[in-house]
Amino acid sequence: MSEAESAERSLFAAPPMGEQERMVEAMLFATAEPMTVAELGQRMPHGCDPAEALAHLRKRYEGRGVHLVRVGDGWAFRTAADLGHLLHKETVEQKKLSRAAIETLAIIAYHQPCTRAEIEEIRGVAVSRGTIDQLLEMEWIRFGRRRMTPGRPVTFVVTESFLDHFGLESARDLPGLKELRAAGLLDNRPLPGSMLQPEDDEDAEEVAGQSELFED
Amino acid sequence: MSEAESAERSLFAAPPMGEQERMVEAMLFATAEPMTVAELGQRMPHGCDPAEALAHLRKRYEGRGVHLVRVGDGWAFRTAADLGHLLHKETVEQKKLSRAAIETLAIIAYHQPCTRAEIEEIRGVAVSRGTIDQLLEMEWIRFGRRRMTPGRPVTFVVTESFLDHFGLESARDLPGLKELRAAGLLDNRPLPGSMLQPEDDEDAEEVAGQSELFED
Amino acid sequence: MVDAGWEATPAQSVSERLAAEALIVDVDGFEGPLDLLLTLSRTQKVDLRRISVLQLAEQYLDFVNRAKALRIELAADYLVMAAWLAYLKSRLLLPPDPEAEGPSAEELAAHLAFQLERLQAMREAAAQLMARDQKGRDFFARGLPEDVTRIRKVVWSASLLDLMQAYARIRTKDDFRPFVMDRHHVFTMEQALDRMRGLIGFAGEWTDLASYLPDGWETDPRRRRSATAAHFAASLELAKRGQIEIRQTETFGALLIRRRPEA
Repeated sequence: MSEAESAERSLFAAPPMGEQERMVEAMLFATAEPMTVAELGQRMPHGCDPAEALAHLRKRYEGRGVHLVRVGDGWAFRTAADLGHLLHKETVEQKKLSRAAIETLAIIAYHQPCTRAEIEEIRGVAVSRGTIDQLLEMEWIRFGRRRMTPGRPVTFVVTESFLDHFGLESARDLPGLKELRAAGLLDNRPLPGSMLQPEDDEDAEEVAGQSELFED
Repeated sequence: MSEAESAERSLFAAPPMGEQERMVEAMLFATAEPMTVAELGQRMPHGCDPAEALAHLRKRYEGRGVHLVRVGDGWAFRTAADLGHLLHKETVEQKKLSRAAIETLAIIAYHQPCTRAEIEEIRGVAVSRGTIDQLLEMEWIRFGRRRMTPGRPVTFVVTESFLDHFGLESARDLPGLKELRAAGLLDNRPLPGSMLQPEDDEDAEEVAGQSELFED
Repeated sequence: MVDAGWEATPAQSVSERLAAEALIVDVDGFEGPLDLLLTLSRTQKVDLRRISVLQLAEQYLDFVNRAKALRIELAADYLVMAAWLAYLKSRLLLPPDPEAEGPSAEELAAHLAFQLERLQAMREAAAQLMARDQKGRDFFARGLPEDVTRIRKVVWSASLLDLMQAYARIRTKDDFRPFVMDRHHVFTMEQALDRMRGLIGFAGEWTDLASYLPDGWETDPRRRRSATAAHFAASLELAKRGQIEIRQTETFGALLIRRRPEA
């Protein structure tokens, strides 16, 4: 096909797959944030198939220094993990997360959507001020739907940046998730008779005052 | 060369050229500035040949969506010139929303549908026209139904793009005052004794401006 | 799950005693009673599913007693847990009461074991999560991103935190407003006196004081209270001046007033 012919064709049909692959490659290379198939499609000429282009591209980058990875609904290029040692100089010092914050994050990730009262029930201690705050600020968690129980408590879920940070394709890929579920450890099992800990948010708030003493 | 032989060799010699290429690829991908051959070499294991790795890599990216190009003394990945139109490159200026705007937005989000008079009552100061206009222009708020009260005032509600920007599924999922307090988001409130301290500049400026004479 | 056949505390070795003392000194290092229980459970060296809750309750109560002896102040929720474990222990040791309602001691013990296992599982999950390759440490995003977002000259930025803090600031501003009496719902005696002076001329018959309340002040309880008090005080004043008579037939009954015939 001559150049003139191909130019003419492109007026009517979608560009060839090789071209589409180049386009997706250019767009994903240019951005640090993951892009969804729909976002890619919006920028491409009519009739393109970004999903297929992604599949080709992913294959092309297998085993290379950068990989095409899936992050939630989006796609992004990331350097191969085995080359991290070459790149440490780029690291921006990360704020150190407290043990309470790490546990809270894990509980939200594995139990999401998850209320504050549920986090407190699992950890057996009130969530200290600043813990949820810090995770929200890092954009690792966000508000989910309110729970349709008395008090309609807010829930928390993990974000796409959380998945991106930990190299997870989706929350279903959390390590050990299946085993935990099979062992019944992700069930919401209330205390029989509920004499130990109040369940609803309001009471939890009252507890917050004192048990903060134990954090950090 | 058998596998054992190559493993043995790698203890003493530089990694194979394919590996070196991966290293250069990852480094140039992750760096914000172009890197010189010397800089690449410093991070690579002893005995590597970054110039040769660059040459191979450059060839590999020929005709692709991104190219390996020379920038001054260094090397960097750049989008192929013919695909620039996909990226809409334009300098984007990030500005922080003014305090008046964010407060108005917060009131609309929490009280929607909400009239201008209601916003003013809650804020305790008049809302300047520019503030509402700005939020409308950003497409974070839009007009809701007219209120069926005398004067049939227009109401404001938040938009889908507002929810999108703030990562919310619905405005109902915003935490209530009590929950904000429990999450430690109210800790920067002023102490009763600090009434005389000037509020922050932005607001003071605006009060000086004009309509905010109505403060009680 | 509950080892009912568990016997009296075995004599502790010196090293175990030292370890127990170290635990107590480290009380600030625990993130609440459940964390402490989890730590204590490790001394049993069994799978959490087969842990002896009775033995654990003993260990915990022993811990609390030692802390008391060492005059270490334990926070309230440690003591709440101690009280609950003491209750659970007595329930586990006594033969079950067939009359008793609610969950059995075994169910309560099983739930505690579940809580410990779940906390342990979450800790392990958190550790696994943090051990993963992380962005910015093990793998990296494009270092020189070009803008692929929509064309817009100015992008206004505001985070959810900004939004919520702004709202919180507005809503708590009132808490710190200098104290001013809210006069909106207050009817003064002077106002009532003025009103009644004008109206009393028409009150030849006994009339309920409540019927004197001005329009708009009879329904809202706050306003009604204020207006009633003002009108009552005003009618006492008028009675003192000999202009009206007041009558009440029973305690808390209606207050009736009329113009003094000779006035």
